[in-house]
Amino acid sequence: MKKENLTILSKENVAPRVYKMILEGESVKSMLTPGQFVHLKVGTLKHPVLRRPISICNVENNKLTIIYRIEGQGTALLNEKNIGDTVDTLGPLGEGFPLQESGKALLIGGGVGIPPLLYLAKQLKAKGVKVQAVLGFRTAEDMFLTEEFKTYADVIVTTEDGSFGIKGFVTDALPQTAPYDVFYSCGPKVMLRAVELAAATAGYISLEERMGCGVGACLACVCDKKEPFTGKSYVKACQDGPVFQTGEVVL
Amino acid sequence: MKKENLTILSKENVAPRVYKMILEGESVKSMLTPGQFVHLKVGTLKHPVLRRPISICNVENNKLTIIYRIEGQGTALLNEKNIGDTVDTLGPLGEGFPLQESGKALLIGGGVGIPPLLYLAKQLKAKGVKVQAVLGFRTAEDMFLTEEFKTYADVIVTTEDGSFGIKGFVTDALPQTAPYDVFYSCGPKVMLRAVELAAATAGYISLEERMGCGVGACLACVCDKKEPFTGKSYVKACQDGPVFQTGEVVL
Amino acid sequence: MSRLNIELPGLSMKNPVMPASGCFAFGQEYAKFYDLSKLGAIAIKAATPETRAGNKTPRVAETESGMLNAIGLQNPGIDHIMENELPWLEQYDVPLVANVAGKIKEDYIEVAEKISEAPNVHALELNISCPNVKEGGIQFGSDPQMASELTKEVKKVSKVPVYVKLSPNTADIVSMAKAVEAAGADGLSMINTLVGMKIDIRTGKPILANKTGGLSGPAIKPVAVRMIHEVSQQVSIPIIGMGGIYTAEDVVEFFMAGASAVAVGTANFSDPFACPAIIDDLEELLSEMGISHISELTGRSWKQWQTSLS
Amino acid sequence: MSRLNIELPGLSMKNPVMPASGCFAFGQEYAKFYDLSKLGAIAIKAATPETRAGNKTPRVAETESGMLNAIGLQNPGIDHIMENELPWLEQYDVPLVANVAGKIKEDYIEVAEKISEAPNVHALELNISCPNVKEGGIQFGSDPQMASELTKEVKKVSKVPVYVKLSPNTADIVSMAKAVEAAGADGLSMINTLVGMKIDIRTGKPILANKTGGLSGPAIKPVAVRMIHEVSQQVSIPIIGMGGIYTAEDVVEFFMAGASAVAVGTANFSDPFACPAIIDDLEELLSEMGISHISELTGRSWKQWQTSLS
Ligand SMILES: Cc1cc2nc3c(=O)[nH]c(=O)nc-3n(C[C@H](O)[C@H](O)[C@H](O)COP(=O)(O)OP(=O)(O)OC[C@H]3O[C@@H](n4cnc5c(N)ncnc54)[C@H](O)[C@@H]3O)c2cc1C
Ligand SMILES: Cc1cc2nc3c(=O)[nH]c(=O)nc-3n(C[C@H](O)[C@H](O)[C@H](O)COP(=O)(O)OP(=O)(O)OC[C@H]3O[C@@H](n4cnc5c(N)ncnc54)[C@H](O)[C@@H]3O)c2cc1C
Ligand SMILES: Cc1cc2nc3c(=O)[nH]c(=O)nc-3n(C[C@H](O)[C@H](O)[C@H](O)COP(=O)(O)O)c2cc1C
Ligand SMILES: Cc1cc2nc3c(=O)[nH]c(=O)nc-3n(C[C@H](O)[C@H](O)[C@H](O)COP(=O)(O)O)c2cc1C
Ligand code: FES
Ligand code: FES
Repeated sequence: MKKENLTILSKENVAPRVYKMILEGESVKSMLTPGQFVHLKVGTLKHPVLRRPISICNVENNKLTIIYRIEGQGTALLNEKNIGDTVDTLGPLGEGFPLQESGKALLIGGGVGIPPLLYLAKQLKAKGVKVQAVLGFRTAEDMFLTEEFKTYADVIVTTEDGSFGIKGFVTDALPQTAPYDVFYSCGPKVMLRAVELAAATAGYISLEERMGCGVGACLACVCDKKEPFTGKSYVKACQDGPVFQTGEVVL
Repeated sequence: MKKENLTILSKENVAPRVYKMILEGESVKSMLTPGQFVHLKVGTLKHPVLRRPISICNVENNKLTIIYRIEGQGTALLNEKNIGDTVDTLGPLGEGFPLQESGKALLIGGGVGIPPLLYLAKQLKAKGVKVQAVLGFRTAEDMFLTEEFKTYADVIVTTEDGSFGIKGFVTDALPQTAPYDVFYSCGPKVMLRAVELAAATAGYISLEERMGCGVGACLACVCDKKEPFTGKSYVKACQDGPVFQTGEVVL
Repeated sequence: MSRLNIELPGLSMKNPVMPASGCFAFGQEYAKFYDLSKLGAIAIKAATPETRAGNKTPRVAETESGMLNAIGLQNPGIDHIMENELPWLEQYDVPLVANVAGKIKEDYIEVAEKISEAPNVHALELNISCPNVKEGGIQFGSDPQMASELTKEVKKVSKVPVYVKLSPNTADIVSMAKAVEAAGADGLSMINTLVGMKIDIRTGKPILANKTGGLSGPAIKPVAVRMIHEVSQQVSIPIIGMGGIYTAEDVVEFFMAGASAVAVGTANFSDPFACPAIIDDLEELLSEMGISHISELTGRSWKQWQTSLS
Repeated sequence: MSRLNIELPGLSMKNPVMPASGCFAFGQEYAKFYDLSKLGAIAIKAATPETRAGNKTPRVAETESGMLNAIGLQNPGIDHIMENELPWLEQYDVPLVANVAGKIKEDYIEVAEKISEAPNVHALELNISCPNVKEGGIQFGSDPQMASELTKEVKKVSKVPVYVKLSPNTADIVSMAKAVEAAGADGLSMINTLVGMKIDIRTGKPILANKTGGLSGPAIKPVAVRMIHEVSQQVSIPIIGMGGIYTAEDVVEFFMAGASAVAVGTANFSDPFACPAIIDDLEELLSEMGISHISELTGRSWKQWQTSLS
């Protein structure tokens, strides 16, 4: 957990409003666990006031890859930066995905929930785990990272309009993925709920909560734990998460 | 008076914290009068909220030169822009310097009050007026535009610490400038007051008032007219000025 | 533009967007940029009985996402305004909202009576919330009883509907709103500026000559939205919403909070075309949202709706 | 750091900078970034008698140069705090300011009595201004009479000096300040957050589950500076100033307005090193300004000074 001005090495438009950026710096070397995130400060000192959480998509030595979609002011300001500029980066933050040691893992990602699963796929494959990935997009045009995933995983793509791969949502692809020993999922809450219901096994999900501090101090990002309580009745997405076991928190 | 996104053609550091920028666009063709200014919007739509007034330093066809010193957030944001970026520019605004038609004009500028006098010197010289310029800086290091002035004027430099030219303030150079038929001055208020007192003739001064709208609507920039009233008891620096005749407004 | 036209007491507006009082003078400056007939209405600069010179300069200071102003109700006085400014505005097809200010009750009554006679003044806006003049009406704006009495008196003499402009510098804006509604106000304008100060650390003194000033701009938008949300649920007269509006999205937010029209102030300074740009964008935004008329959005954040958005 | 050390009732501080209550939890998270002994003090998260779960999420929303929060006083309750959080903080050489909240008078008394016994709690901060809980003390914060009674009761049981944290959501902050001073308050903390709201126009609903939230950050700084400027001229107890402090320059501005110490809230979120960075910069800034001790700056904007700045 360090704060460093990382230098932008490259920036590439990979889909409408979606960009891939490679950043370089010492602190990247400590970004070891997939599912963790970085918290980025853009704009001027006092504006906008909050950092923006973005998942670690890949790490190679001191180079960090992130993929972001322009949603509002923060991501737009990030995207105004050019190669050679720096980005004030706090990270790695949170608890990432626990790694399965063997067998088969199913990775299920939707939209900008997909990036953290790439780093996960890479590490799982390195451990000898068989990886299958279901990647959901709205339409064929929106697709990104699918090629990169093929290095580590058997890839199934779904598109809502059927313009590529299976027509429908990620859950529509699940029937043809079984059996698997664990699943890992990241995407919008409504997708996670559907995945948790449809999945054949227990697994891990990564939540997108609105954050303040990103380090556990402001209590902005709490999630209720499901009964029975195992101690505290709430967890913080930024510190205890963003990855949780299925059944751990109320979605 | 137009609003246009001018394109940055060049940016050059001409003294500590002082930059010269050349901007290009159609509306520049209407920037005909020295002493007028442009009102620049930097940052994001809502932040910072106010435009920044900057003098027209030179115009050639559709190319505008400005010279700015980094003072605070606005000028810092302007300076973050690079060649090829655009600057939201409103102008030309205000009433500029009335041009003397013959004889000798004395131009007296201090610090970032100097830029508008360059465009003035150029136009006066074109009319056949003899131009002498007194340019005041804190120290030799801070000097800028002195070479450009030499094309149009006989130049005297003053520095507060005597590291170049005459030691002291611009007023310390005035004794060796007489006789002249009119003077034109731009710089901090305290300098303008001293100049008005020391000058041998009537002349024109350009004021730096804090502005809101820059177009005459908000009444932020009013100056009191000196008695006897010649109608309204106040004038607006952005619309009736920034140039006033000596004796017209209370400094 | 059938999605945008609205009817408020006294005001038949082509669209719900007007420049806010004090941010548009009497229109002459912005008429150089665009045709003022494009606007839903114009809230003109505050008028007082006598010519007012206003405060000393500096009168504005920038703050983070906002600005402080202490103009001090500078205006040429009601008679000059009636003779010069209002007739000039008659060339445009746009109703005026006349902002009325004063020191004492009689001032308001005098200005209200006179200015409401002008053919293009379709409504009054009682400014009981100017924070920048010791006797600028703020005393009326912080006491529901006084505000109520003033409203009654002005209603007696005004030939046009009366909107009361509320101050956000209060613990209980709802009581104030209810008091002036009970006194006969036809509508509310909210919010005026929050009182603030900025100190120049090089001199150790407040930047504004008046020391304090009114904070406007995006910084205060959350306060405005909250107050309109609270008040609109407690009164049945319409609210003209303002405070940091810069975009069509902001207009929609104010409507959802409970506004029935909006005023744009500080945004005019960063973009002289702010009002016409917002009007054009609003038409488009409503079409994207599938909203057939903007009035459907009023109070959407607290009303129960048959059809939900998205 | 002899320029920076200050003495306030109960608080011997190495420097005048403390993290603001609710923005630093109980220190554990920021202890991972730097040594907490560097801080002048720490204002810990509000404590209530019972465990509080707080509000539903979303609890924060960003606004222009500010943020809204509606955490809802989530805290593990006084007993847990006394047993776990405070002892952990004893390893640091830093006095604590314990923020005390409750629903009814008895809650405040219970918490104040217990927490003021803790060896490292050197002062209490009575939170009568939390806007995010219906019964979070805001009723005390808007009525000088109630605030005064509460202050008296708490003073009776507290073993350490009591600061009262004032709400900016009022027309008359001076009356409130005078009332609690007369009731025996040893100091004031100001300001808490302004009540605001942000609506998501895609859903038509307020973003915060609690609907309204407290506005903090640079957006509110002008309001804080103005209120401290007003109050400091009318009371003789010291003021801990807060509201949008991000830099050493901001600290100087608050001192000039009338503060004797400051708290940093929202800035911690954009930079976890905000407090130590401000402390280092402040030392340097004062040296540049030729100020031999920061206390010389308190009230400089309204006091007459022998020697003027610059
Ligand atoms: C742990 C985590 C990892 C994420 N990883 C990625 C990623 O790899 N790529 C990517 O494109 N996006 C990712 N997101 C979502 C991303 O943080 C938001 O899209 C981004 O914050 C939007 O900021 P903005 O200023 O563009 O939008 P605005 O709408 O202007 O933001 C306003 C505020 O809302 C917050 N906010 C808005 N949308 C979200 C959201 N979906 N989740 C959390 N906060 C939000 C912002 O952080 C900001 O505080 C992640 C979110 C979380 C919590
Ligand atoms: C008619 C006119 C012409 C000018 N021409 C030039 C020029 O050619 N080159 C140049 O370097 N500077 C010029 N200035 C001064 C320039 O406008 C300020 O330096 C600049 O606005 C500072 O902005 P900032 O955000 O960097 O500083 P900040 O201090 O952060 O600005 C805060 C606010 O104060 C205002 N402000 C601060 N200083 C001044 C000032 N001296 N005059 C007016 N407003 C001020 C800003 O516009 C802004 O609204 C001119 C000013 C005027 C009025
Ligand atoms: C420079 C300036 C002058 C103003 N003058 C007046 C005025 O004369 N009468 C009035 O009722 N409000 C006045 N206001 C307040 C605005 O009408 C408006 O209520 C406030 O600025 C909030 O809107 P905004 O954030 O869009 O600017 C003034 C505001 C500014 C910035
Ligand atoms: C997330 C958050 C939680 C807060 N919790 C508390 C609290 O528990 N008790 C309290 O007195 N103030 C609380 N506050 C208010 C701050 O202490 C401070 O008064 C306010 O945020 C203004 O300072 P700032 O602009 O520097 O943040 C909280 C503020 C924030 C942003
Ligand atoms: S974001 Fe602050 S506790 Fe999680
Ligand atoms: S700056 Fe608005 S009137 Fe001059």
